[in-house]
Amino acid sequence: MFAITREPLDPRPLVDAVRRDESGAVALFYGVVRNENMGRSVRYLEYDAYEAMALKKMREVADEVCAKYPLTGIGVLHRIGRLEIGETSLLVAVSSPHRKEAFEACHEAVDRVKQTVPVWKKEVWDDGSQWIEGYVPEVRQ
Amino acid sequence: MFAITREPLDPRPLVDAVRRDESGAVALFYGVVRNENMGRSVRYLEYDAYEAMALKKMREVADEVCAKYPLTGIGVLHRIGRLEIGETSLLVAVSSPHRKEAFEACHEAVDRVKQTVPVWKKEVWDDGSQWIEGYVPEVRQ
Amino acid sequence: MPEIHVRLFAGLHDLVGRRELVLSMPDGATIGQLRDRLGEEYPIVQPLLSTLVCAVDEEYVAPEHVLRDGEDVALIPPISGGS
Amino acid sequence: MPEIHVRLFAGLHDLVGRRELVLSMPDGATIGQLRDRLGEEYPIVQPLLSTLVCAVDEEYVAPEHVLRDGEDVALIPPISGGS
Repeated sequence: MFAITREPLDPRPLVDAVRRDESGAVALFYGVVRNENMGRSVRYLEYDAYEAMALKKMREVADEVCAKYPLTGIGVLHRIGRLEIGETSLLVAVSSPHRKEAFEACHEAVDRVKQTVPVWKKEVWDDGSQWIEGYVPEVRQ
Repeated sequence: MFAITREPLDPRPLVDAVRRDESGAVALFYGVVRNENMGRSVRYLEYDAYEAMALKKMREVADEVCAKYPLTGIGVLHRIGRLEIGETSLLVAVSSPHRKEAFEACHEAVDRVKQTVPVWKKEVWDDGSQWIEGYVPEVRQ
Repeated sequence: MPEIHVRLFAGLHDLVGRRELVLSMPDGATIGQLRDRLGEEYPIVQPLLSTLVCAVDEEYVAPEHVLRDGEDVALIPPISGGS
Repeated sequence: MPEIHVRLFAGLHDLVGRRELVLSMPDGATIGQLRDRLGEEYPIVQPLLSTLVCAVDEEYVAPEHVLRDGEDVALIPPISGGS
């Protein structure tokens, strides 16, 4: 299950989608909006995305991670639009027969999502706002 | 939030309980009942616990992990009784400002739960059953 | 003679058929001796005794722990919680 | 002259005030030249150009990529998804 959506993210169908009867472990990551960044108080975040490419890159991350770890399932959901403090922007779920692979693969998938999926966030403060510059994506030669 | 219960585990109140406005990441682990172990097909599992001590040890694991990582919250739920394939036996949720600590602390908390919390599982197969012998808990001197 | 309240779980519970029992032990007896005594009274549990750890008042203790009257001892086979 | 369909996101979208635009580029022009051209037409985006990566048909490409007529180019400032 992969999606970019403006609606609140629901982990339940994602976990159901990645779990198989062979799964002994599911690792689920929530990226949530926190009230502070680099010492500045954040009012809310605004996410933008190149939706079609973001979906494609999410699937590529999943394929990469599945090729590296013995997984039974993986899924990624990203929310865009305006998100308030405490709301979930990203869900990454990974299932595997044993817990070690689930944790490692989930962590790696989240890292890769942040490095390659074209999504942007703008922090809005009381006295201004700024698009956050995170990773410059790598060009595969 | 810490509990031993015979009811199905619900991750939502657990995640709500561990998240703070300072949290940027929540790592949630599901231990789920899988259909196979050591090459044998499993019909269902039966969990037993020394409930009062299990709760105490779950809290100790949380204190340990909180002392080691900069977390904003942690919680552990364990289900006991009969569990079918695909049902969740264990939930461990950890929140922190950044994802790396959330993943590492959650993984470590799950490992420690399995090493110290007095819970036992019996595998039931088509032709018999067996209590699984996992970890011999360490005695602190 | 200290009377010890003993809790049984998992395989021990199945084999002995009881969740709890009370054993009278000699003065100065240790957890290790309690374990041996259980094996004498319930020979069927003998195979489980070598990997048994005990907990007193919800804390794991060494076999050298000396029992006191009324103490609450849980017999803890190797644990296997989680998934 | 190849006509290039250009997509703008995040800060670029805010500064240019448009989500998409079409630029006519000389034959044989590269992604790098498209980027320079954008800076000429919209000087306000100059500070963003040095860290800009481009994607053609939903794949990141190097500045040496030669544009073809009708190509779909997305201008990708440093990404910051997740949390």
